[in-house]
Amino acid sequence: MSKGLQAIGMHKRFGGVHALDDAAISVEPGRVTGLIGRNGSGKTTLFNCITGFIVPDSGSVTVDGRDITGAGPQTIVKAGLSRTFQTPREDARSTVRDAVLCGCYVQSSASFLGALTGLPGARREERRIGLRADALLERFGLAAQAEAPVGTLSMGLVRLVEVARAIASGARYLLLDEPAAGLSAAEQDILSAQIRALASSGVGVLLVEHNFSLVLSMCDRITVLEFGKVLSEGAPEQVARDPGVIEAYLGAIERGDTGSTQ
Amino acid sequence: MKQLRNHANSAAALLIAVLFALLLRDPVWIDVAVVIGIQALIALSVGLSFGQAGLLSLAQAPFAAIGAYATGIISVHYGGSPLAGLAGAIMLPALLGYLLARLVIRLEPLAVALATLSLAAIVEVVIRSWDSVTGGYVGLSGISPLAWAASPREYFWLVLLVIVIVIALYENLLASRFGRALNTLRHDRARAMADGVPVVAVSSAAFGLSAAFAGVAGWLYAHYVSYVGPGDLGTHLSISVVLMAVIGGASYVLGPVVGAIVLGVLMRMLPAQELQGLFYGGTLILILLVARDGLLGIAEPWFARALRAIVPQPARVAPEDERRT
Amino acid sequence: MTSNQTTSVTRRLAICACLGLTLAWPSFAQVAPLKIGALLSMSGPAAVFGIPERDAITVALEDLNSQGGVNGRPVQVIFYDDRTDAAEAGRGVNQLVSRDQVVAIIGAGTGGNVLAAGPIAMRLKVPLLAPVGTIAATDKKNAFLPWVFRVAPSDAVNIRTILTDAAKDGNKRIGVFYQEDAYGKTGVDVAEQLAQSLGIQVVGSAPAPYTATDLTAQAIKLREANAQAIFMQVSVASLGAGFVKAARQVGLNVPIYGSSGLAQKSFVDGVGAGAEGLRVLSIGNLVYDPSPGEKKLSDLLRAAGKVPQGWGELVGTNGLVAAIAAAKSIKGEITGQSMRDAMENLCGLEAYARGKGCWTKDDHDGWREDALVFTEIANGRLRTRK
Amino acid sequence: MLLFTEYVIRGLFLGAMYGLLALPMSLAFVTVGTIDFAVGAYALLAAAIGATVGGTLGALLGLAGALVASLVMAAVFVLLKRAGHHDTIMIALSSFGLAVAIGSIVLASWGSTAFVRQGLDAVWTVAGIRINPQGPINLAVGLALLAGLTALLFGTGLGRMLRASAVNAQGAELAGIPVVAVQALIFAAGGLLGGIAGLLILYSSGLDFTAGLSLTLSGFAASIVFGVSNPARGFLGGLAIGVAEALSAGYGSGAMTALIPQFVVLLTLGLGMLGAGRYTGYRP
Repeated sequence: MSKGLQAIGMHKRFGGVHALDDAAISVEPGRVTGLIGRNGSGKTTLFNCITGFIVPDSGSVTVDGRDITGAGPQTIVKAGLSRTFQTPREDARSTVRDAVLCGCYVQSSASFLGALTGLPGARREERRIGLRADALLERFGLAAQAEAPVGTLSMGLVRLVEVARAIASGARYLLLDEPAAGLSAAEQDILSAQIRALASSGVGVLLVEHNFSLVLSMCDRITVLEFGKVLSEGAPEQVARDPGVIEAYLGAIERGDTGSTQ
Repeated sequence: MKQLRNHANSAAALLIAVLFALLLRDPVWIDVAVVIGIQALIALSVGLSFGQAGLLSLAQAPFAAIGAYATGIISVHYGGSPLAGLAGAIMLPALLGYLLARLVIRLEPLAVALATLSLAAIVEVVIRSWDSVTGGYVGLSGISPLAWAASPREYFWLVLLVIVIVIALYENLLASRFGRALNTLRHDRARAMADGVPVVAVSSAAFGLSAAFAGVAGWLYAHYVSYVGPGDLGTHLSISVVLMAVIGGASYVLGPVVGAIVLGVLMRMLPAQELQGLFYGGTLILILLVARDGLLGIAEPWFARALRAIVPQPARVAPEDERRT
Repeated sequence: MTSNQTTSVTRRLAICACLGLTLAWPSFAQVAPLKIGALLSMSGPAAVFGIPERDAITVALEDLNSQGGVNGRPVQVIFYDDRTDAAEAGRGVNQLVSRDQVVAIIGAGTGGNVLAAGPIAMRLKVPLLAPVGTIAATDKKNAFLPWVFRVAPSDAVNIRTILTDAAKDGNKRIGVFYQEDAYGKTGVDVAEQLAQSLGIQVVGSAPAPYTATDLTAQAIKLREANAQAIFMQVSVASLGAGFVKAARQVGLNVPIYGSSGLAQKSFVDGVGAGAEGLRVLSIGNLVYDPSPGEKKLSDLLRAAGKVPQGWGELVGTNGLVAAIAAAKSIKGEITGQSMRDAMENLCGLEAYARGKGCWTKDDHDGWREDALVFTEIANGRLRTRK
Repeated sequence: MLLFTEYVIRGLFLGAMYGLLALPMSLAFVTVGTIDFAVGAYALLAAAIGATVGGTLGALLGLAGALVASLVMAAVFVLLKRAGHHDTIMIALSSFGLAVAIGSIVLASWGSTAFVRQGLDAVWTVAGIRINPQGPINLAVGLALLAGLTALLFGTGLGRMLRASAVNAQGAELAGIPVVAVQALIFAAGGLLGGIAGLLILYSSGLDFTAGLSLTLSGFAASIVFGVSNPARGFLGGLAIGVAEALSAGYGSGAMTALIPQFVVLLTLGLGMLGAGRYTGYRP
């Protein structure tokens, strides 16, 4: 039970709104877990509570048995949890390689004064994370674009850069916030292949998605949120058959409320 | 090769400095150059805090004043050596800058600017009212000159040396994880947090460092002028150095230095007295209209081309699609 | 190619012509003008004084040159703007001496600037004629003291004169309103030092920055301190005028004394009708009731299209007249060193302003009480009190 | 207690001045997202002209002068936008250039003498406190302008356009709002508001050629201390700083007088955490 990322009994109120009401989710290493739900169902809030961008009112988050509830993002990243953003927040002018290097922040132990004075130790660290970034670029097929500004890349490649940047921290758990939003079908295929490859290398992936078919095709397990509560949880085919889910979620799709990007 | 690229700015600065130093003969221009050099150092501190970390500070001149007073007090009251003064001139502003940053860094940028402005006013009041230590309104006179840089020409060499060292440190920092973190958090703090950057600590450290740069400039000022008064390194200079950094190109390492030289020389060339401000303000608007990323922003493409022509590029494996054609 | 040749031919011709002129009138070289520097705050906050100083020096120079300059040798004044900035003042001394070769400098524009310029003047061996009241400018502690000569009454003299007058009228409880700078702070400090010996008491003091837009709080504070008279150590006209108005508004109806910094036309204009009887100590009374010397300067200024302001003009020309007098007294070569030496022996010097300048080896405060007059505001003018 | 009340009332009158200066600054911030550093210079120019000509005509000419100056700023703004500047700091810096230029023009044309005009001589005594009507007039003008501005911003179509362009310039452009023109209008309004403040200061206490920058900084501080989100907060900030200054001038001594308002600003910023959420992600 100690392996894995678990969030249990999560509560969060914004003013009078109960955004999370005893929500829970668990992510296992080497598996892709999907988190779905309608707009306002609380999935982004849960995501932000886990990654430390919001402090939950109550509940507990553990990574491989370590309690990280209420910790700041930097502690959580160090604990092995990395996230991406729904809308990419990359600096258009920075190069792809620099963006991935930025993700290596917690991988380096160079001190501020060491970096400032250019001590040999700091330079060694710098060389080491340089190699790490290059290896990641190679792995994600971004080596050719290493020196290109992020702003010149297609949306699909920007998503890949984001994933590479997130994993550069040495994360064992990767939390992706609607990574397929705005991608063409071909780009989605490349991305899901990379995510699957990551999972098979032992990384636990949490996918927040609107796109139900993508989640069904990619995920090993799925959690459905509704009004801040867990509506259903299980294997994709099991969830897809759940009458509550069909009523609340798939019904909504039939009504045209897909909201795949927003 | 890599090392040279990393330190291209300090190498260029060194080159320009040596050229300047060899060309300058007129004692008046040497004196002008010393003061421009000191202002360039403060402008560099703006480059670090504003250009890299996106924190607009209007307290850089007061940080320099703290540096100047630290060494002045050690020199005048205790007869201490300028080196002891240098330690004080670095530590005090750094500490104050760091603490202020810890307090206000969470605010939005304009509020940070206002907080620095308040700090500047507080520093000025303390300097004015602490008669027994700072000499109050009258100021501190009789600060000992540096024995090893007695003539203006020697002092000019010293200022150049300090600038080159500061630029080298600045580059070291930029090429490290902290430099990248600063650039990220200037662009988007949430992005930096997601990288695991302790945003408050890193920006505060950078702010403290930038204050220390300004403090060193103040140290140079105090030992050069041998007098420091409460009105000397004030808000006007704080604004001037921001202008210098922006005009030269705040995000470029050498931008603030270029801006300091351009504005400094401009101030000498413009007709003096009443209408000076008109020319100064007009020129400023003109430069802003013409040069978006500062003067270096204009020069960059041109410079990159020249550099490619001179320095052979490191062998690069052409990506597949290029090879095919 | 051709144009190059033309240039060089022209240049040669010009050189020949110059040589010819020099040979034809050998005296030409000898009457090269005597150069004096004027390092004034012509921009920045102290421009209030620097610009009248510059204007007066310019018109007085013409006048003095027409009277034969220094024993027939014309005097040239080279202006340098110190921008009310200490580093700039130091640089100004440097430039005036090493590039323009001046033998004396009128300046710098403020007390702080004198302190910054002093060491450089000492190193370059050129005397400063300081048109400032700041006490510290001629402090015995200053290593550069031998090179600084004050051409205005010092603040200590001003303040003592005012407080003595107040005490004479039986006002024992004095409130001080002062501006936040060296000039203002000196007012409180000196008043407190002198209080005992004059039998008065400083019951309250209220400072304000130059740019204060409302001074009623300061006036209330001094009213609550039960001051019997107010002494304003202020040189910023709008600040002085603002305080007087505020005092009348909050019911602080006691005699008000203004320091010599306020003897300016813009203060008198600004303070308006509520200020009848307000007493202002003044260096001369250039604007409203000039002495014969002041009248002459005032006429010169008006002829040049300038409106006399009343403070800077007098101290500025004191400096010019003193420099010329020192140069006249030198027998041999005129250098910064010989100028300095000559100044220490100048006494009984009369300029356009009232009072006689006198320096000795031990005392570099040239002008004293006899340069000052007490004035009262009456009908929007400063009336000299008899 | 009466004394305390008296100081507070004085502080409110003084604060009205800062609040007046804060109005154009927060207007520019709310709608363009930048700071117009030349506001103090508009005030100075209006006061200089008003003092020279005098009377109603002087006031009108002063306002016209300030308006011309702010039209220059509007033109510079349009040119900057055309040149592709979107960084608001650049716009702020060019307005600083204009402020320096205006200060210099005033110094060259009017010299270094102070501008002071005799206002109203009457004194009202209200509950033992003597008040010159100029103070209440300043406060009333400030409140009236504030009410007008608020009505304009939140009650009219133009106001909606203004706010929309500030929140999302691209979106507003797509919705057919001439964003740049609308924002240029804001800079011009800054001249009018700054000019009114300058004229009131001329009749209250007077000012000289150095005043431009310090007036701007006062307005800047006032507009930001409670958050720059709308003009009402800016005006309130001005009142707060005015009261803090009056109380510290009355009860403090020497250095304390100058320090207290600064500490008030720092504390408000440090504790108030205004706009904190926006820049620390969503983390409180």
